Amino acid sequence: MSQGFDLRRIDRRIIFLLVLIAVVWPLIAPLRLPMDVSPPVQRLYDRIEEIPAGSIVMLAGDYSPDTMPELQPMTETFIRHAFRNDLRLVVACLWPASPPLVERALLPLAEEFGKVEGVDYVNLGYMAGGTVTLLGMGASIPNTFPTDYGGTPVRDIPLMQEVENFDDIAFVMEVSAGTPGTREWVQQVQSRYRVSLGSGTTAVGAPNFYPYVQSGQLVGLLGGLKGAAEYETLLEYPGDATKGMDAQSVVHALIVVFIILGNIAYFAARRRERAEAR
Amino acid sequence: MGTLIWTTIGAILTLSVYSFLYKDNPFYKFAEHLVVGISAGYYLVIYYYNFIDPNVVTPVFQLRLGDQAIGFGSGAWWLALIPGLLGLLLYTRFFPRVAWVARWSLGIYVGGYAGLGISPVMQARVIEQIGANALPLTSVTNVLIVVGLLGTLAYFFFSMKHKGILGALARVGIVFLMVGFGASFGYTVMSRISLLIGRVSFLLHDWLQVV
Amino acid sequence: MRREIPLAITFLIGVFMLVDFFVPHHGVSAAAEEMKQWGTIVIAASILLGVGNLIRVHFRKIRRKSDGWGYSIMTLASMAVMLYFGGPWGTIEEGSAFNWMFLNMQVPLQSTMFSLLAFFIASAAYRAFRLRSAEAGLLLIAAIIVMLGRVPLGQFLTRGLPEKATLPWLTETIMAYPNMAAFRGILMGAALGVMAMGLRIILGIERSYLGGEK
Amino acid sequence: MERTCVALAVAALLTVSLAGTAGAQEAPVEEALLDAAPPDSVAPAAPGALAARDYLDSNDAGDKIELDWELSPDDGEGSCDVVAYRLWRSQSASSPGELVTELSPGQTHYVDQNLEPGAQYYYSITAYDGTNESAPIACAPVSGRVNLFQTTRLSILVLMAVFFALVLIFTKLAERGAELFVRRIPGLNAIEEAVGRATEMGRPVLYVPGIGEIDNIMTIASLTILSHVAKITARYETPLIVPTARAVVMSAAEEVVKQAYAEVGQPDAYNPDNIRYLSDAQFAFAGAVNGIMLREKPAANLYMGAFWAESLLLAETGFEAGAIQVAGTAMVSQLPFFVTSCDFTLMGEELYAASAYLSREPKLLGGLKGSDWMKVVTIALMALGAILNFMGFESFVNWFQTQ
Repeated sequence: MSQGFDLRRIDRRIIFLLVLIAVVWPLIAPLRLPMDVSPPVQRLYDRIEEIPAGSIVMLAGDYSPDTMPELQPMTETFIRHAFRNDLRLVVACLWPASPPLVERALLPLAEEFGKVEGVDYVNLGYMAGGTVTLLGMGASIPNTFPTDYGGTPVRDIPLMQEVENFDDIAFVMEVSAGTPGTREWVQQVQSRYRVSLGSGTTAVGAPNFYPYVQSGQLVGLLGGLKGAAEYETLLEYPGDATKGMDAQSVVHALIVVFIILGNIAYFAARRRERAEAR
Repeated sequence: MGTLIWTTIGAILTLSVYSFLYKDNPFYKFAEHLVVGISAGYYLVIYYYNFIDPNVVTPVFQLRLGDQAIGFGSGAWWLALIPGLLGLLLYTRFFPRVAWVARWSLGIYVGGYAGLGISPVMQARVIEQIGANALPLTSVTNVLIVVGLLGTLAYFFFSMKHKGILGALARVGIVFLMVGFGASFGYTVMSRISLLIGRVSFLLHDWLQVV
Repeated sequence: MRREIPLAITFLIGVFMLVDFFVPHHGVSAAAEEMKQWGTIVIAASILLGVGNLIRVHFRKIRRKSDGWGYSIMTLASMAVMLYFGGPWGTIEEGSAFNWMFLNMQVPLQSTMFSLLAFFIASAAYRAFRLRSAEAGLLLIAAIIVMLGRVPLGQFLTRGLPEKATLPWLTETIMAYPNMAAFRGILMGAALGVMAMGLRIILGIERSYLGGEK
Repeated sequence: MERTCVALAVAALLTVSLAGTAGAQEAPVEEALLDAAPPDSVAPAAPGALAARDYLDSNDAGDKIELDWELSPDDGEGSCDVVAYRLWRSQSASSPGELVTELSPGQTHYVDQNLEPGAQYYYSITAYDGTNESAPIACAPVSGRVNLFQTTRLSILVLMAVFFALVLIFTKLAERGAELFVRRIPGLNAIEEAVGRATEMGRPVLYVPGIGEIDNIMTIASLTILSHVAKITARYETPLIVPTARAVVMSAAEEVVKQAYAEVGQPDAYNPDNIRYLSDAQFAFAGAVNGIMLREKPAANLYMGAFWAESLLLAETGFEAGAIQVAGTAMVSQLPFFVTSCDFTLMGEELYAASAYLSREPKLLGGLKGSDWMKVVTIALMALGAILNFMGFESFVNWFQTQ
C-alpha cells in the first residue's frame, strides 16, 4: 500500500498544470479540433456564399461590451466573410454602444483585405428609434442615417449612391444581444420587405429565435460562442471563438480523463487492500 | 504608456494570485492582504457616497437650507433622519449600558426582510410549482419530473422515520439528487473555464500581446 | 423591556412587509419602499463596524509582531490610500485615482481569484467522482455526460448516432428533467424552511441573531 | 400597393421623428418628403370611437388606464397617409391637454401608466399624416380605481394561511409536551465529531457563516447553528474562528458567540479577535479565508449559510489543508460543489431544520412538523391538479398562476 506510486495521492498541482496547458495551448496555436456544423450555421454560410461578388450586404450590430466575448467573433467572421467574397458592406446599428465595437473589427479587416472606406464599406453608426428607424430604412436608408459614423453626409458617400432601401441590400446579418434586435428585424423588416436575413445571438437568447429559422424568416442563426466557432470553421479561419471552444473541449476531455484515472487508481488500490487483507 | 503600467500591475497581481496554486507564498499573501485593504476602503467610500450621503446627509441638510427636498422622494424630511439614527444605534453596542439598543435597528432590518421574503418565496417556489408540476403521468418526461419531485420532497421529510414507502421514495429522491448534482457540476465547468480563458487572454493578449 | 421593544418592532415591521405584497395601494407600497431604503441605510452605516474590526485585528497583529504582521501593514496602508483618494477632498469619478485603483487592482485580483475555480473544479472532479457506491456512480456518469455534451467534442464523439443517443441530446434531457425535478424539490423544501423561519422571526420565537437570551 | 403605403407613411413619419433634431438633419427630412410622400394639405379621417376604462379592474394601484379605438379609414387604405395616432390626455374637458404618445398605424390599443390614482382624466385621439392632424375623438372622463387587494395573489394568501396554521398548531402541541419525532440529520452529528477532532489535535475550528447579508434567512439559520457550535468549543476551550463578509453579520456573530461562551460559564475564553470582518468583496473574502485555512490550520471547517461561487474555492483549499469539512446551504447552485468536496453537507431544508434540531426547543420542532404537513398538502394539490387537468378542468391549476 505504502510502496509504489499511488495515483490517488497524485499531487493536484500536476492537475493544475495540465489544465493550464490545456487552456493556453489552443489560445496560442489553434488546434482546429473536429467540429460538427449545425444546420442553421451551415445554411447561413451557404446563403452568403450564393451572393454574387460586388453585391451590397448589411451588418446590423446591436450589442454592447458585456456581450462582446460571444458576439464580437461573429461580427469579425461575418466581415471577413463579406470581404473575402468581395461583397460591399454597410454597417448600421440600433444600439449606441455598437458602432465602436464594429469599428474595432472592421478597420483591421479592411486593411487586411485592402478595402476602401466609402467605396467598399461604410459604417453608418447609430440611430435612435428602434422600430421606427427600421421602418425608416425601409423607405430610405440615407434619410434615416443622414451622416455616417465619421460624420460624413451619407449622400456624399460613393457606396451609398447605390443604396436607397432594402431593395438594394442582398443580405442582412443581424448580430443581436437583445431588444431592439433580431425579433424587430424579423417582424419589421424581413416580413415587410422580404429581406434575406441572418442572425447571430447570445447562447442564452438563441432558443427564442430558432422558430424563425424553422419558418425560414431567418436563413440561419449563430447561437453563442459555439455558433461563432462553427461559422469560423466553415470560413476556415479559426478565430477567438474556435480557440475558446477548443480550450473548452480539451479541458472538458481532460477532466473526464482525470475522473477515469482516479477510478482506476481507486479500484487498483482496493484490490491491493483486499489482497493484503487475505 | 500609463495603460501599460496599469496592465503590468494587473498582470503581476494576476500572477501572484495564481502562485497560490503552487503553494501559499509571499506573493499570494501580498495580493490577499492588498485586495482586503483596497476593498475595505472601497466599500467604506462607496457606501457613504451611494447610500448615506444622498439618503441621509443631503436631505436633512437641504431642509436646513429651507429647501423642501425630502427623503427618498416620499415622506417628510425627518423620514431621512430615521435611517440615519437607526444606523447610529448600531454603534451603541460599544457602550455596555445601552448596548441593547443596537438590537432595535437589527430588529427592524431582519424583521422587515423576513416579512418581505415570505410571500415571494411562497409564490415562486410553492404556488407556481404546484401549477408547473400538476402533470398527468402520460409521458416519460412527466413521470420523471413527478417521481423526482416526490422523491426529493420525501427525502426532506423530517418528522417521520424513513421506512417503508417513505423510505423507498426518499431513496429515489437521493438518486435524483445525485444525478442533479453531477449534472450541474458538469454544466458549471464551462463557465469556470471561460473565466480562466478570460484571464489568460488578458495576460497573453492585453499584457504580453503575443496573441 | 430590553428584549420586548426590538421584538415588537420586528413583529410590526415584519407583518407590514408581509401585507405589502398583497396590497397594490400606492400608499402601502410607498411606505414599504421607504422602509426597504431604511434597511439599505442601516447596512451601509454598519460598514464602519466591519472596517473598525478589520483595523483592530490587524493593528493588534502589528503591535504583537505576530507572524505575518508585515502584511497587516499592507492591508491598513492600502485601505488608507483608498480612503485618501476617495475621501471628501478626493473624487471617485471615472478616471480618478480611486477608480483606477479599483479597476486595475481590485477587479483583476477578484476575477483572478474567481478563475482559480477552473483549476479547483478539475481537482475536485478528480478526487470526488469515485465509483464508491451506486449513488456516487450516478453522480459521476451524469457529470461526464454533461461535461462532454456541452462541447463540440461531445457532439463529434457521437456523430452519426440516432439523435436520442447523442451526448448533446442526453445533456439537455438530463438538465431538463431529472436535474430540474431534483432542484425543484430542494427549492420547495427550502422554501418551507425559509417561511417557517421567517414566521418564527416575526413572532420573536427565533432570536439568535439578536445575540441569544439576555 | 401595401409596400408603397408603408413607404409613404414612413417617409412622413420621419418628418415627425426627425423634426426638431439637430440642424444637420433638416435637409434629409426635406428630401424624405421629396423622395416619398408629397405633403398634402388634407387631414386624414379621424379614428373611430375611443373607449377608456380602468385597467385590469382589481389589481393595480389605480394608476393605469386602458384605451381602445377604431382605425382611421385612411390607415392602410383610403388616402393611406396615416403615420401615427396621437393620444392626448387632460385633467379638464376644455383643453386637449398633453400628448401622451404617438402610436404607429394599425394599432388600436394602449395602456396609459403611472397616473395619479383616482384622479379623473379626459382622453382624445387624432390621426396624423406628418403635417395635418384629424379632428380629435374624445371619450367620457375616466379614473383609475385604487385597489386594496391583489386578487391574482389570493392563492398565495390562502396557502400561506394554511401553512402558518399548521406551523402554529404543531408548535402549540409541542409546547403542551406532545412528543415530536425528528429524524436524525447526519451532517449535524458530523459537526460535533469535527469539533471534537479539532480539540484532540489542539487546532482551531473555522466557522464560515456564508457571505449572505443578515436579511438572508440562511444567515439567520447559520447564526443559530453558530451559537450551538460556540457552546461546544467553549466547553472544550477550542479556539473558534468566524470570518464574515458582512459587517452586520460580524456584529451579530460577536453577540452570539459571546453569549454562548457566557452560557457555558467560559466568558473569559471568548477571544474577540477571532470574530473577523474580512471584506464585502466576494473573492477578497474567499482569498482571505483561504489564507486563514493555510496559516492558522483549523482542523474543522464548517460552512453554514448562503454561499455563491466561492463555495468550491473554500472547500477545495480546506480539503487540501486536511480539515474535516461540514457544509450546509440551501443555495442549490452550490450544493454540487459542497457535496463533492466536503465530508458532510446539510442540503436545502436540512440547514433550517438543523437550527430547530440543535436547539431541541419544542417550539421549533413544531415548525418542522408543520413544514412536513405542508409538503403533504402541496403534493396532494399537485396530484389533484394533475387529475383535473387530465379530465380537462384547467381552472383549478390556473388558480395557481399568480402575478
